[in-house]
Amino acid sequence: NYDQLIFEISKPGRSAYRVAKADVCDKPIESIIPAGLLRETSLELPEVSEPQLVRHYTLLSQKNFGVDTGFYPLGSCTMKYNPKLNEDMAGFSGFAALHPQQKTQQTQGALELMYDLSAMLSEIGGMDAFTLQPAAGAHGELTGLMIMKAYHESRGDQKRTKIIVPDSAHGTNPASANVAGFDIVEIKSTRMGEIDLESLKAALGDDIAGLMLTNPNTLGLFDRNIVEIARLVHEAGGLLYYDGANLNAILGQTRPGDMGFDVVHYNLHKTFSTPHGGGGPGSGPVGVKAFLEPFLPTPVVIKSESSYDLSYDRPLSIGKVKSFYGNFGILVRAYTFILSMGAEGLKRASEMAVLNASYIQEKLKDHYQVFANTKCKHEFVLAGLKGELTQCSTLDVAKRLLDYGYHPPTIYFPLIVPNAIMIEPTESESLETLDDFIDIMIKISEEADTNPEALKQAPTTTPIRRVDEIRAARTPILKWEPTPATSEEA
Amino acid sequence: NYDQLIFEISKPGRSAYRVAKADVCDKPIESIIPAGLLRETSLELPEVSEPQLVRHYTLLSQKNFGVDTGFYPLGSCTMKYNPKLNEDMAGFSGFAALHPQQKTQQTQGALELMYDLSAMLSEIGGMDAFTLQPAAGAHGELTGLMIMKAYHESRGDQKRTKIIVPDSAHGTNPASANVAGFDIVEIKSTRMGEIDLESLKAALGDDIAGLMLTNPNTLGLFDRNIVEIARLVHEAGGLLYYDGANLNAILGQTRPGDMGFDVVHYNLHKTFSTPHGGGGPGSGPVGVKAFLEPFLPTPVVIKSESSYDLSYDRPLSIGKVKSFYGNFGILVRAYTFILSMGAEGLKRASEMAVLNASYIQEKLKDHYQVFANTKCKHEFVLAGLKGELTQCSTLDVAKRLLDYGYHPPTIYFPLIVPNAIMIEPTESESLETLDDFIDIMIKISEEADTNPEALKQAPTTTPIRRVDEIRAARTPILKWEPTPATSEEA
Amino acid sequence: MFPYIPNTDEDVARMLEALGLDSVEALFSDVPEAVKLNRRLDLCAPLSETEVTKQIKALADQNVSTDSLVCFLGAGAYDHAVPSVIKHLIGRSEFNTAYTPYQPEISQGTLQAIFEYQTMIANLTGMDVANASMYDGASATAEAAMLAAANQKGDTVLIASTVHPETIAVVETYMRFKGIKVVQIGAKDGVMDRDALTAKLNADVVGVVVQQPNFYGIVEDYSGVAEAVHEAKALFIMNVDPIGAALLKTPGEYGADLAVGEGQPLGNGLNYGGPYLGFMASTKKQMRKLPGRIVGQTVDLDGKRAFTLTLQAREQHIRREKATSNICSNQALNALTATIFMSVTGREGLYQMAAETARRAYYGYEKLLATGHFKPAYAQPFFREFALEVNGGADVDSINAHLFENGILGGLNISDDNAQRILFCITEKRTVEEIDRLVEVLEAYPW
Amino acid sequence: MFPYIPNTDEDVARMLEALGLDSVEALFSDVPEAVKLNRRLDLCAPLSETEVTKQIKALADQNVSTDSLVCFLGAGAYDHAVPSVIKHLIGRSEFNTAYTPYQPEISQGTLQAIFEYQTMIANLTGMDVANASMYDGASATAEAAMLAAANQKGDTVLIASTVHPETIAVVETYMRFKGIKVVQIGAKDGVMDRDALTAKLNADVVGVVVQQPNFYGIVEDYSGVAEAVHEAKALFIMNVDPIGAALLKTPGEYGADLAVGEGQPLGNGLNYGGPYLGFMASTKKQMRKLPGRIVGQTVDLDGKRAFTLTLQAREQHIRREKATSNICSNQALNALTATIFMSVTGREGLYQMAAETARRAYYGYEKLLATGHFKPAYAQPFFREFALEVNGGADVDSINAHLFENGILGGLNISDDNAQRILFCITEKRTVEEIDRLVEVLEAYPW
Repeated sequence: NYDQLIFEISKPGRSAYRVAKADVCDKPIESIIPAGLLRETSLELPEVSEPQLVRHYTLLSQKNFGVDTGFYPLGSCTMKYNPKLNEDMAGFSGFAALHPQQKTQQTQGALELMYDLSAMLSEIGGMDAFTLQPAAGAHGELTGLMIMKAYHESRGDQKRTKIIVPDSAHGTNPASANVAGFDIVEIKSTRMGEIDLESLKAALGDDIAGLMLTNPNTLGLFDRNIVEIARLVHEAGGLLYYDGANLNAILGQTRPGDMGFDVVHYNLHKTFSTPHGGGGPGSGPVGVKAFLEPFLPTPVVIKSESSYDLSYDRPLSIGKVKSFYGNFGILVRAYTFILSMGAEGLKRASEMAVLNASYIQEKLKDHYQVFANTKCKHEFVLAGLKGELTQCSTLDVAKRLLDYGYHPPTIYFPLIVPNAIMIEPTESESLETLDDFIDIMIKISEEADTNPEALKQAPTTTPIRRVDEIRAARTPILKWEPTPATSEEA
Repeated sequence: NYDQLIFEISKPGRSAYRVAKADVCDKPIESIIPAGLLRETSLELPEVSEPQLVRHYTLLSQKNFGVDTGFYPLGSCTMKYNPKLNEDMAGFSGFAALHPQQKTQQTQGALELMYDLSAMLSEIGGMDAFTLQPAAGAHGELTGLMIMKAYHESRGDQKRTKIIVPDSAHGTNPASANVAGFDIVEIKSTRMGEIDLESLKAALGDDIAGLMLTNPNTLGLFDRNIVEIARLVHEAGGLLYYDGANLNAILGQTRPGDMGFDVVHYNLHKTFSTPHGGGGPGSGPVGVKAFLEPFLPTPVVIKSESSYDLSYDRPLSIGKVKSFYGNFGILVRAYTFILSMGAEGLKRASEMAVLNASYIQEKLKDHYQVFANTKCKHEFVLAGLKGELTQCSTLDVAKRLLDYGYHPPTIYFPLIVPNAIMIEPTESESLETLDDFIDIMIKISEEADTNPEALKQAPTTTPIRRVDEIRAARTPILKWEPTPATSEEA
Repeated sequence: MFPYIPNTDEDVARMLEALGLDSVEALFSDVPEAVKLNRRLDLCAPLSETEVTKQIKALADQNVSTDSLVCFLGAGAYDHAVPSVIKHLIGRSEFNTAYTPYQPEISQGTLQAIFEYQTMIANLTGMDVANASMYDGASATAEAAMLAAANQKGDTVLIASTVHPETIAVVETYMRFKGIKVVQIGAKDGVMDRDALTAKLNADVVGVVVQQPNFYGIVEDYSGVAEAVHEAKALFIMNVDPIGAALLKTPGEYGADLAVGEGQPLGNGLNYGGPYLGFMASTKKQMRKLPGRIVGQTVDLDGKRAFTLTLQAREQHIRREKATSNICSNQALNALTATIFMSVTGREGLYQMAAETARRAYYGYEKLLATGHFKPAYAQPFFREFALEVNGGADVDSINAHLFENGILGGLNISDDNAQRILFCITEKRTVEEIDRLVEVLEAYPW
Repeated sequence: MFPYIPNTDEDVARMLEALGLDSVEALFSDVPEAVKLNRRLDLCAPLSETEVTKQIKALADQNVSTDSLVCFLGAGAYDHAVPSVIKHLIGRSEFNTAYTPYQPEISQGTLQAIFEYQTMIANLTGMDVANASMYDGASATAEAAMLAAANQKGDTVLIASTVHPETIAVVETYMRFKGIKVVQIGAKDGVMDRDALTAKLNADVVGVVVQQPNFYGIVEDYSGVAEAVHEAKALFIMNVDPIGAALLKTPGEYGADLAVGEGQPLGNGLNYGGPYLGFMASTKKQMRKLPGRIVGQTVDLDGKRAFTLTLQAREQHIRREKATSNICSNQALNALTATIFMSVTGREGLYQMAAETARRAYYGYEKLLATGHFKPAYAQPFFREFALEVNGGADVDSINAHLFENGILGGLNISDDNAQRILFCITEKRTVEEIDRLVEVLEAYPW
């Protein structure tokens, strides 16, 4: 079990890299850049050879769990399979070596891809236009909320300073609204995680800029009142924002645009299969109805008869939320996925994602606490272990799953469900895997009664055991420092 | 610990691949190819989806040990680091997508690379010409021996039907000589693994086609009588064949050609850093002195003033030993390595390979049986555990190393050393790794006395424990068969 | 069948049976009829790999990338060497198919790599701590300004006009919606006008943003700025180039409170603008105000060293609307790329890369001036980029078109009504032959 | 410092000290002065990655590969689809930086994959068992002939003249040095002349080698051959194409003793001729005579299923000069590639690939004939390749040059003094548009 930091295998004089020195301009650096502008402190970076380095990061990687190594039913994160073809397409040098400041005459293929992808995303969501600039879901939320704010302001409607967010929402929703300069009005959900219509009515008014909603919601349930909700919000002069984190449930079945949403974001790294990369890069395109198009970030890809171009001349635009055009490499991957799946494949993906979740829910509902016993979509939420007096927690269940080789579900979210266990299998998993996971989940629920220590001590088969989180936060060690002993040696 | 075969995760109707059907020619296959020529038995291949497949082979890979995951001191195999740059260069589509039947006007870059590589290999070995066609070391041996035979035959010297091979030689040497149609004369080595000159003299005669030699020999010792040996063999009308398996010891220090060898093969996958691939592909170029050049396999890359070409018009050639031009992709990797290292780097590589081996030998010589206590080159051989009465074997030492995270050395070879442990660290390893390995080797030698069961039960930390080799050979199961139960289910 | 979906028809039938449903459609019976799509999405039919590859390769081939041009273009994205090991290591699927390391027991790979990243970024910038990455350099700068606005008194952010225009634009967007004013500090001879800074620094200012080297490639002297900014109770925010940081006086040495920057040059490909990564480092004092993920060292139950996400009380999933930022997914794989890059180059390699970049840029600069067709736009020291003014007023677009025809990607056109100017970029990847050829081709332009 | 060598000067000093030596040179004091090189090797100085990449890319770019041409060339190497997952999986360094799996405890990955490979090859060819791979199809054929020569009485191998010329050449080389005669069996209308076979089959014959589809792409009918060969106490050796094997009557069905072939089409790139892999499968009877590595299933100490190299008594490192073959390293990574390929396509995918290949080849064949410029060289069923004779005698090299100018890689020139003939190859990768364009460009040739 490898346990060294790259700094700890460093030794002065080693190097994994050779920089060719040109035999021109032998001037000392000080004659090019005045000495007073140069770095004085030493540069503490590791000194290792390439074989050491490759072994180090290879062994580090082996301490990680990924979709390619096992089932990863992390609710709300859509850990579906990441097709290798996506990587190959993004790796074409025509994309990977393209400089963002090149003239558009030299980047027609990239622009066409972005234009086409926008159109596809519009069709999938029932929207009219897309920006591909946001780098992640939360970034998309922020962009969408800015668009909503800019829209109201453009109409002289300055008093709409609040956004309604249900208490079941993803944490990014209220945070994004805050960053976009809104105040947040939190409304209660029903027991099923649906919007409480009375609470909504009470909250609506001429200070409301809009409502943020995830549908299916964070309990995995489709909010059947969506048409009424849209009507109420629109009547009150507000806009509807669709958090696309759960889009994988509805591809080809229903569309946010048709439900009445004015602004949506997608997570390409969830629904459209781009790899999560250990936490990013993602991509969070934002789609809008036609009346909001003037507010999209600049530039916008436009098509003329014979070519594509980038339009910066958009007086109502919110401006830029990121350099250049977005996480382009991720866009190529998502585009590849859509071509590979086609209309039929996307629909099938949602069907199988929902079927897989429904199947697990059905098989586990007698073994765990059920919060809302109803039809689920692509994910569902259990309310922890049965038996009020159990010594074990949802956290223990999660940790015990590690011993059985599974990544745990999302836990303690949504907040409205006590001891929540949020399971999202995606369409990528086989029935055999689902059945095995179900068996293990049932086994763990039994262990909780018969052998609670097995849960409380779990995991024991992983590279490390449970960590001391409190110590980490109380006395933060956020970077490696050479120990005095090491210093002396060096 | 994953333990399924790809066939066992197969289910009818699954597929990881889509073949596009053209909407022309809807004819049934029987109308294109008569039914009598078509396959009748069903094609038993797995049926899996891509996510399952990727997870399967990813998890399988994790049951393997490679140079990138740890120290691999497998004597005689030169398990040095395989630079990633080599892979990138071989991956250029100008090489990877080049068809071997293309006209040479379309393949000038590939031909230039082969021409240059041959010249570099000649310079490194002190030879005059190279063929890059052989696919591996043993294939190179075979090719070289055929060249020797063809040479003698071309001179009407039909009676030279024997090859002298020392008893310390790699097993491929006598085997290759046999396949090339020679009889083998085995001669004894001295205690140091060197050629016994008297035995050699006794064996030499007008029936001897040549001598095969590895220098440094399989004990890792440089045969100091090499000049005399060469003189004796040549005087007797024989040729000298150099087995390049141990070339990594002498780069830039001495050259087979200068020692008097007439034919050599190199293992590009050893000395020149191309990955071993779990057992191949390798590459075994063969170099010859000028008088043997006419016998090289066809085609030969030739250079005219303005271009490169392939010459097939070589009446004395032995013919072809492989389709086309060799393992071209491996040649690109070796070429990359030579450019990256340069003359200085290759010399340094040998120096460090020898220094590393010498250092380990020095540190272990008091803890294990020493066979020939003398200066070693890039590898050395121990003669098993000390203590004549030890309950543990060399095999036990090797297996115990697995528990400590090391790939064992080559064991029980060379045959002339009892309980041989043949250690080759290569230049890729850090002093820290060597020191740790030395500590573990010493610890194991102590455990052999204090806790022999630890060795005899080893390994216990690996995905499987020791296997029943006898059962494997007695009742061979060489392919997967569906169990009756599985059949019924299907 | 779809290659990415394992369920067979038989599997589906079995699962539906377990659910007591008779069709897949029944799974969606809770979707109100009014919003059901009830038609096929108007997208292509499923394509085979061969078809997808042909179609997308055709698009890629329509671009003329730096793979087939000799690149002298920078201005926010830089053609430095990308060591070969990077692709091989970040391609390991244990890294790239994992998500945010919520479960430390099975995520030590990602967590330790981030910890190494944080250390390297802190050391590179001369700051105390760093976070686990931001979306890109521009949004990292905006987040730094947001941090200043949230914690310092006032409603104004000052930003030097010598900062990259894209960065200014992003800062302006973020500030606009948060109700913070953005005021630019003008420039004199290509560098921030110190008098303008002094004039604008007042109690309303929460932060001052500068860039090093600046948009024109100039290495500015920021001595004394931190003191002035701190006197105004504002934060000094430096956006720095990470390759330049190996060579140039660091944010830490200048007394900055926050160091941010675009991490692309640290081994990330050009990728037509992304994915890149933003980095952010700070003094210890600002540590608990940093946005985004942070990894800390701790121990596990057995006392073994371990790494984990920490200080999460700052983050959106705990604090919701009270979070200091809304960032959730960041650019983890790009941060891993940067980590591996800095491990490959190491101390000496990164310094050499920076120094060689400066030397080659200087070589090109002198050669270009020697043609007589250019004069320096500014008389200032530079690192990798330099702005030249075209003598005689030839059109930069036309010059660049001429270069393009000769396989050269020219510099950015930064002309205005007064002069034709071009911003050339030369990294350590440009050989002397390539630089000489640039000059030669320029000589051949019909001046 | 060299990036691939970790020893620092200080390390070297410490190690030399431990050895009691005062210089690195002293390590080589046992090399006689007479053979010391004593000069620098005349090779380049060490180059940086950037330099190496530029230099080698320049060579790669001098080639015009099938990446930029539409390929209708086959004749021993085939442009079938290579599924994208292959590169990603064989790139995993636990696979590609391992060597021969001598230590089964830490090599189950390679061993199990080979076991899967053996199973797939046996199933594909309809044989009982397969080995772990040979160098390529040609040398595998030669090894099969060697096996026959070693175990059957006689001194002659018969080989059909419709076998690939490269394969015949390799077989001839191997046989020549072993003192075995190679006699070709002539052809009639593109297929093996049965009368010639009958005439040449006698007691001296140890084996008969044929190919399916043959060099001209023709699917030959080998019914009854096995019986005749066995009557002569010789072995029937079939060299078969592995894609074709999914569709065509198998060696097993024809009663062959040994099935060999070139595995390149199973997911291996063209690579200018290598690395590819040879496969070899046999009846149970020949099992213990097979050359090369073989993996078998067994159990470990705990009774757990495990895989290991087995039947090693046949091999050179045990048997030395008595071994049945000298093969040691084989083409393991290419065999892994083939294994993954067959797992990706699976039963149905491989059949569809073969069937679609045949359909598209047939489509192209008919279209080409319809131009009026060609006639069939042979009236025989074919699978993927077909030989056409040029009407009016236009020169095939000149036709191919015309195609090349239009971005098309034409078929192999197999003309002789009697006729101009071209061997076209069409795989499932060729689209209808590409085939139509081939025809269109050919129409434009100045006939």
